Amino acid sequence: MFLSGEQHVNLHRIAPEIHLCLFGLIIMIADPFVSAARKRVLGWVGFAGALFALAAVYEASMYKGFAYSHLINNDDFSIFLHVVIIVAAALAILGSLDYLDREGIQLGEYYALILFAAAGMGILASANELVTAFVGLEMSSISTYVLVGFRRRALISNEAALKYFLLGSFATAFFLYGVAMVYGATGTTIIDKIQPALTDASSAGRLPVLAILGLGLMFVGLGFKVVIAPFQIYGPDVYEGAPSPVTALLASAPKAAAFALMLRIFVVSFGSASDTWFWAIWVSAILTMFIGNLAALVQTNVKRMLAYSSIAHAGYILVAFAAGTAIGVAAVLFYLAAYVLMKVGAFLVVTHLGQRGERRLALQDYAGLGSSQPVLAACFSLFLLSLLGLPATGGFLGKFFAFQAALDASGAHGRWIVWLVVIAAINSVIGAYYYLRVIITMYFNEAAKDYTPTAVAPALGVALFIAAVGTLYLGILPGRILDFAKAAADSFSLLH
Amino acid sequence: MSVVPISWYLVLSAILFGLGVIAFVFKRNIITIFMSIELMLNAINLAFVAFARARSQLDGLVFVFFVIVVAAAEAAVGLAIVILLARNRESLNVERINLLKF
Amino acid sequence: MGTQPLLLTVVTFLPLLSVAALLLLRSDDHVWIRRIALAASVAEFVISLLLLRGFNSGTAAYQFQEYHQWIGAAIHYHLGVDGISLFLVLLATFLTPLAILCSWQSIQENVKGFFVALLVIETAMIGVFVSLDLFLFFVFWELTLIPMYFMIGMWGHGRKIYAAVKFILYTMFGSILMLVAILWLYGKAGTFDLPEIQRLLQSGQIIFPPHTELLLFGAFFLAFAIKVPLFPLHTWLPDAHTEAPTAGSVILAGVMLKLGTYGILRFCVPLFPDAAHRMAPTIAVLAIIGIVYGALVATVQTDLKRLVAYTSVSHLGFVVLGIFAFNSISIQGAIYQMLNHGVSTGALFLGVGMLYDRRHTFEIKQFGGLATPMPVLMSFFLFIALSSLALPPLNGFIGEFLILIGTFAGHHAWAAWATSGSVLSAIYLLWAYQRVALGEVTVEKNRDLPDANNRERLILATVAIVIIFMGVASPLFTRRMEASVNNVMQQISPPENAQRRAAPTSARPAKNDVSMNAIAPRPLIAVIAERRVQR
Amino acid sequence: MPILSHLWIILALPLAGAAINGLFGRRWPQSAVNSVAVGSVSLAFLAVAELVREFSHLAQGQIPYPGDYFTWMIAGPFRVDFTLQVDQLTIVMLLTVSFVGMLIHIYSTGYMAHEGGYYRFFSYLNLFMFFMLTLVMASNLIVMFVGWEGVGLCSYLLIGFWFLKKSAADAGKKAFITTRIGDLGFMVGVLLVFWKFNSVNFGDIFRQAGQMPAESATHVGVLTAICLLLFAGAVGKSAQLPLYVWLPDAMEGPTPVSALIHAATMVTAGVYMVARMHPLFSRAPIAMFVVAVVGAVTAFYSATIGLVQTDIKKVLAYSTVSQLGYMFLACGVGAYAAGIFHLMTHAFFKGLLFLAAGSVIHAMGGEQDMMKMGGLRKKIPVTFWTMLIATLAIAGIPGFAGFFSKDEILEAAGAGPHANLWLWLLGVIGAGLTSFYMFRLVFLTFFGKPRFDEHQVHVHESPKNMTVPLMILAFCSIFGGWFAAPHLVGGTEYFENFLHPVFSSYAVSAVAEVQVRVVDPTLLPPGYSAPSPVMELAHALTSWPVIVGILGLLVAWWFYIKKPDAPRRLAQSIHGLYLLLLNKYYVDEIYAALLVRPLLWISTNVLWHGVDQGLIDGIVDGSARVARESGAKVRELQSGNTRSYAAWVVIGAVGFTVLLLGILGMVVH
Amino acid sequence: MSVPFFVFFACAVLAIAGALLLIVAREPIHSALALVLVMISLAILYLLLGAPFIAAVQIIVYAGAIMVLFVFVIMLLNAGVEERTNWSKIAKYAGLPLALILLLEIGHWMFRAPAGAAIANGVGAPGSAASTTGLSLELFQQYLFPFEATSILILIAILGALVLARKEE
Repeated sequence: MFLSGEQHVNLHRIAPEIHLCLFGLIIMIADPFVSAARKRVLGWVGFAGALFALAAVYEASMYKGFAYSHLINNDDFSIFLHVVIIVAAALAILGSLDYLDREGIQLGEYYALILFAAAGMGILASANELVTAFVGLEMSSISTYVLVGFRRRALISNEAALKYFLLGSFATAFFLYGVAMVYGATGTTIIDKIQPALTDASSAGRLPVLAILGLGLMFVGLGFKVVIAPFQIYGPDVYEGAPSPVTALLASAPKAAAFALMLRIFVVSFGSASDTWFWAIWVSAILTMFIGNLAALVQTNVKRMLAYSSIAHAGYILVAFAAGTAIGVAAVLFYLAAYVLMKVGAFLVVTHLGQRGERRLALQDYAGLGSSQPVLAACFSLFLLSLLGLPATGGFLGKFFAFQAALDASGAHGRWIVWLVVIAAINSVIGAYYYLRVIITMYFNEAAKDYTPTAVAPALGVALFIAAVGTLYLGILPGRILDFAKAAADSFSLLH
Repeated sequence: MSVVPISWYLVLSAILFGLGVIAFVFKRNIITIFMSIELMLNAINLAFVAFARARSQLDGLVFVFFVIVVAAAEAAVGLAIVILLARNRESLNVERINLLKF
Repeated sequence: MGTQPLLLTVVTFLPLLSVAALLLLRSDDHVWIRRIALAASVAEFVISLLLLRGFNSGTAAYQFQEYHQWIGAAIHYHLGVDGISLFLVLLATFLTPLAILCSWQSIQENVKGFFVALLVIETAMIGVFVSLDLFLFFVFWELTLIPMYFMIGMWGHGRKIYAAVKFILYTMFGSILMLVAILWLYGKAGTFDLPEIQRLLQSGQIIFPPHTELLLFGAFFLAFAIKVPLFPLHTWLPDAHTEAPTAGSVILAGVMLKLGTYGILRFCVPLFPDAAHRMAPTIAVLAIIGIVYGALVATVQTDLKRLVAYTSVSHLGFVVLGIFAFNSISIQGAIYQMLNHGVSTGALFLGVGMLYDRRHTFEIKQFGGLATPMPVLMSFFLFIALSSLALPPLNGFIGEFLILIGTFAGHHAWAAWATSGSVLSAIYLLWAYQRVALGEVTVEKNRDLPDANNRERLILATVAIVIIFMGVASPLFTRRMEASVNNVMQQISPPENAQRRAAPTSARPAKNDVSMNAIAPRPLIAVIAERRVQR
Repeated sequence: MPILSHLWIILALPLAGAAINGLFGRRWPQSAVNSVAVGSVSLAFLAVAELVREFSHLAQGQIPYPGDYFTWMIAGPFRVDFTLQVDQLTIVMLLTVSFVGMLIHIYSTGYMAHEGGYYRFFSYLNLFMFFMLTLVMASNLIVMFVGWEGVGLCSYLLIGFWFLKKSAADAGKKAFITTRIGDLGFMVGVLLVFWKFNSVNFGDIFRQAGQMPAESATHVGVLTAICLLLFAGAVGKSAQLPLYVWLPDAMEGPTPVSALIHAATMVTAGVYMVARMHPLFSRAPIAMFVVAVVGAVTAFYSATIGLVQTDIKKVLAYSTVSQLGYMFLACGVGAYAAGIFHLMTHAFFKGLLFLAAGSVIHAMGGEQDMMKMGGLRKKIPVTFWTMLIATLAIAGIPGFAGFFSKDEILEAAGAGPHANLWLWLLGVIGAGLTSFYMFRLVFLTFFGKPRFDEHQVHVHESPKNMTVPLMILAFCSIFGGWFAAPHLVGGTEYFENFLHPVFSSYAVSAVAEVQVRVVDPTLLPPGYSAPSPVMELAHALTSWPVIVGILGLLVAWWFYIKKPDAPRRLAQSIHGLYLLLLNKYYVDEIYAALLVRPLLWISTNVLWHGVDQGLIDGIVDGSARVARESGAKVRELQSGNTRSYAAWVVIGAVGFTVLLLGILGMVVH
Repeated sequence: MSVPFFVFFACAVLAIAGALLLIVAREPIHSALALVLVMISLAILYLLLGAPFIAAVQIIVYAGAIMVLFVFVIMLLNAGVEERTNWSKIAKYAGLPLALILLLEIGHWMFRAPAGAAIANGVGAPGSAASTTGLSLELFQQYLFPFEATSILILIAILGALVLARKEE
């Protein structure tokens, strides 16, 4: 190859994406040559791809800096999120292997799409330019549209795909128009150049209205992707309709990626407007938490309940987001890490218990799990308690740092953010009820007679194990990850 | 020769975008709803071009290019989804597609 | 000073360790599960006694301290005990073996899970008492909930699930706000380390505006008041206590309620003295209402266990009153009363549990005349009841009396009202005893119930001995508390506040000043603060 | 000085007895139990006797002689040591208690011979001795309170000894709770004492009180408060108005218990306490007056009830209440010594009366209704004679113990420094009534025709171990009062004299002076004129009780021997009054209606169901319901209709853009 | 009135008319044709804005490829007359009015955009920059990365279409 050193470095800096796409391509190429019975192998290839990508993340971390004429910013921030995203993807793949067999849709494309989606999210996380980000967004979105509709025979799967697709592209259009406006107002779409451009364009310290309008429209698009009120509206349907492992992926990785872009745009580009967008976040956070928790309270379908719960968690993340400080960013990142682990874990448990055709999703189907499958039940309880925010789990520290960051910013935003925290706290108590309800059903209720539990498949078992250990690790020894998150956050503050 | 002010183009793009949104909310047929998204994208393109022109930059035009590509990709997948749906159901009325709710 | 390094860590985590051991056993190997659990808890108790040996009663400083970085620079693994927490730790380690013994037979399904839960609770409780880092404290605090939740929900009876959920949601609601307050405090102090924060407060490096302080105090106090429970936040208690299995009730009443009062004494009052003083009258009134109210409601219960549960509301009212009288005597009394209540009420629940093992009901109507078939059990029951109704020279009397003496120094009316509790306690306990034990045997199947077997006799005798011992040898305990309590008294009024508050002293008649300064200067301050609020 | 330097021995003996019998007696034969119980008490009595000997050698300076043991409570400035003390008052009490106690233990071995739970009975009885002795030897209020509560406990246990009888169990509970109500006052009193004097030791308290000026009716201060509160405790313990109601019911207990606890010792604890605290009382005239009034009224009131009771033990119970009233009257008028004197004599003759009554009941095979007795004079002579002696004593017939003590009380009431004609009158009438109902008892029981079926009931004299104690007590009932005999003829009152150091040491000058005047010519201050007027006054007064006493005797004779149907006719003629008395003024019913039932009703319906379950849980569960319902509302948003979703997105878009622009505007301007 | 103005107005009117037609038309096919109309008129406007390449792409890719795809699908599914169900109250009473408000809001601020008056003020004259070479240079140097990404994107699209639309075997 005849590449200049600079191009070499560029390649290093996008190494994770390269590996993901590479393995995606490998799968597609190999697909025709693998007999239908052995498609499962492709799954392992996909998993390998994820592992390689993780290694590549390490490689990329050796070459921090901008790539491709400033369009990509390979900083600690993007590295942190790459790890999160790729881990989520890997776990999803592990969870899918047996699921696809069970549903009789064991296809190579599935894994390829997951890898491509991951690549898109990676771009989203490291993009330093809005249109690049848009492309990455579309990469992840389009592949997830397909994944959601992957159970082609299932009506709800089709429906979920349709809804996700229509509303998704609708929201993306808003985002794009927002980009256009920002471009119009500042003449650039390079994220870390917008900030100075804003202040130039602003006459007498007044921010250009058009840019703020653009911010609002971008908020629509991004809010849709991270599923916060009032754009959460599609979430539960899609999460319920999608194949469970896809839901696991959907609820974790894209959210993380979208939050990453959101952070870059809001904190880096529009940092000077923070006391403006603070209110948008504030309102949205409160709506999100209440809608998520209250609606989850009355669900009888565990999958859908978890969907609502993930909405609620987006709300908690927004609490940290509202701080808009470096600590806030770090808190968001840590929360995302913890959240991804516990959420993927929870949905993978649902995946296993769903049985063929995802029949057994109702709460009472979980009765007696504590006695019939103690280990699985214990894992699920762990994830639920972590989602609930019980100490010694990642979920608790996530909330803890989120609240801390918010209160820390009370200097800037006064008592409003304090009230935000209090509301979040009360919400997490409301949330406790429905998580505990699942635990009650698992442990305190008698199992149905006609149902014999199937053993947990090794792959899924590994995934659950990783998720569980990770959750505990983040809960008890969060030091490393926390430092990592802080470093990532600082890579923002270095910018301005 | 005098030229049309850019703001007019912008207003036009705004109108088209708005109409696209209205169309999205108003239409029932999945395909036409999808079309209204295309309409919105076109409006956005117009805005990009106009801004590019105003700043005499080329970036805006490049963005248009990307947007078109994305639109194409979406079209492919979207129509695939529509076909898939049409296979399993008889109606294309989006309001009739509501198994998932609450 | 505590010399033994790691002693506290061992004491705290030994039960957890034994949990690991239990998990290794086959879950149907009930015998060995029980034996190991018992052995572990007894060993735990013995080891915890080492604390007494190394404890230096002369100093108020925390002893046996352990201090390690944990999360970042702010959060530390910081353990230590002082005169306040020392005996509470012992209380926990003392009651757990009894709880295990009492569930020897009565727990038959999922034995493993039960003892695991029990031991996890022990670790969590001890952790709460010994942790000197607010974060660590909160972790342990929340950790107590889940195992207890399982205990009530899985091995309880009646409306167990309702009780369990009520218990956990009630408590969480309080504690989550406390978490917010802790974080806020951190924002101000920059550390979660309790001694450090106290130092900053003492030196006036942190000063809260009154409004803020009140909010913080409220957030902390709400959490603790729910745990105590203080009227009107007590309604989770009767359900939880009644539906829980015997061991659960013993631990709940014996130790868990003390988490609340301990928290008040350790955090609420020293950290936010002014707010504490401002709220003292209100809280004291609530406490007194609790004393009377709990007693009256207990009197008319038809369910024996629920009756005992309500007595806790009454007794803990005394403790809270004692703390908020801000008087070294009453506070020592309060601590002592915590221990007494732990022993006596725990023992009452043990007795009730033994009845339940025989008849599987708590309905008083189902009993009656039991003294005939089971004289020994009933005699112990009466004895414990007597200690619970504060009959000298049993332990209950000392606690209550110290509280009353101390309270009276500053607030005659409070003490007088509280005293009525002693009459009421006589009423409900003796009436209950009569309905259960005396008279002819009313229910046929009670006629040939077996009397206490050796295991039960062992349990009851142990408790009885402790009751008498604490009744006659209270100085062994109070002497060790003295320094720490005085330290708290110091913290309750930082110098500048003291001046500010002490200003209107002259308003009071000289005689009282003399007498009360002779006892302790604090109540005076409390009174002044009280005045200030009133106008 | 073995005992004096080891006071604890006196307490340890009965305690050991109680422990041994309680723990092991269950499996032992009665003889073993007897030897342990009686042995321990007898040893205790011997110890006391020895103590008295050693005590007599003490110089006044060494009195009260302390016995400090261990620190019992210490918290900050508050400290209580377990300390005992001995002074003259203690000696008197010790002797009385241990002596009567011993006799009753012996008696019980016979009386309870055929009862189940034999060991339990004696273990309780020994325990009672322990607490009672603690009470009288205590040298601070808290230790005294230990004894105080302890005897209450034992009384509870012993009244309810036959716990299979609901009435017995009820009576026990009633006794404990009623006295506890009084103790509420006592407790607060103690709190007040500590608050005022910073100590609970008698020594410190009295020393400080000694410095204080006496309060007057116009200037009521903390002392009065303290005294009234403490007296509340006494009212409960010693069954005075209005808390006397438990004592009559307490007769459910075995008769020896009634004799020991509810006649001779425990119920007199209140009197002892008041006497013990005299330095405070004598400085609180209002309190003194209250004590006197309560005492006098009770004395009269319960005497009236006693008139018509037919249960032999009930009569004695009311008479006990009445006699206790006299003792308080004595204390109330400052004649503490007289009060204690009466306490002692009363212990003798009332103990005797109960034991004798027990013997009668024993003889009648458990019958307690006097209307079903009669003509027992011949059948159980020992019981008859001893009981007659006791009756004469209580009726205050000259020469018997009761005469001297009661005489002194009324003398003080009539002529003492706090003399009050009305109180004196009540006392005198009460004396008359006493003698009437006591002789009524005797006549109904021992004279006239047997009113029972002689073939059913085989009346038989009690065994030796019951009759001997009767005789000993009878002896005491006669000569137990003769210390005071010389005084009547102007000589020294030895009893008074013996106690004088106790009551004079902290006395307010005035009081002391007066005591001197009535009491002891040898102590007269120089220049004091001949005592003759005082003597005449005294004689004039003393004659009255005697007269009414004899009057009562005659009336009783007239009613129950001469015209046996007179009572019935009288009862019919004044039916209302008769019923009122027969039903004890319906006091129990009134209490039940005014206090007990309302309290229970409120607790159940208002507090429990109302506040607890209705209000608080209503709020709790209600908030949960609200959350669930709003959840049901919120989920409606997810209608499943994509167009609605789109609408939501649009709403969001407009809403947030408008919000942002609005804020932007505000931020700038 | 000069030519550019006339052209602008003509195209603007056509575009808006097309958009409205898209909305009102009940036959999907009509809507499709209306959309084509919009696109063509926009293409002309691009020319007017001096972006001939974009105009060409607009015609070829958009009108030519994408819309054909639409028409094809419409034909394939022979989607009949659209039934105007009105089950979504919120769309009717909140969605549509607010959409209109959004239109006005955006329009208002777009009109007042600082860059808006540019050309009137003479700046932003069409330079050689607009030439296709310049564009391609931009695309393949400055924006190389997204360009490559789009290739993956298209791959994804093909893949997805394949997976979803493939007949069940």
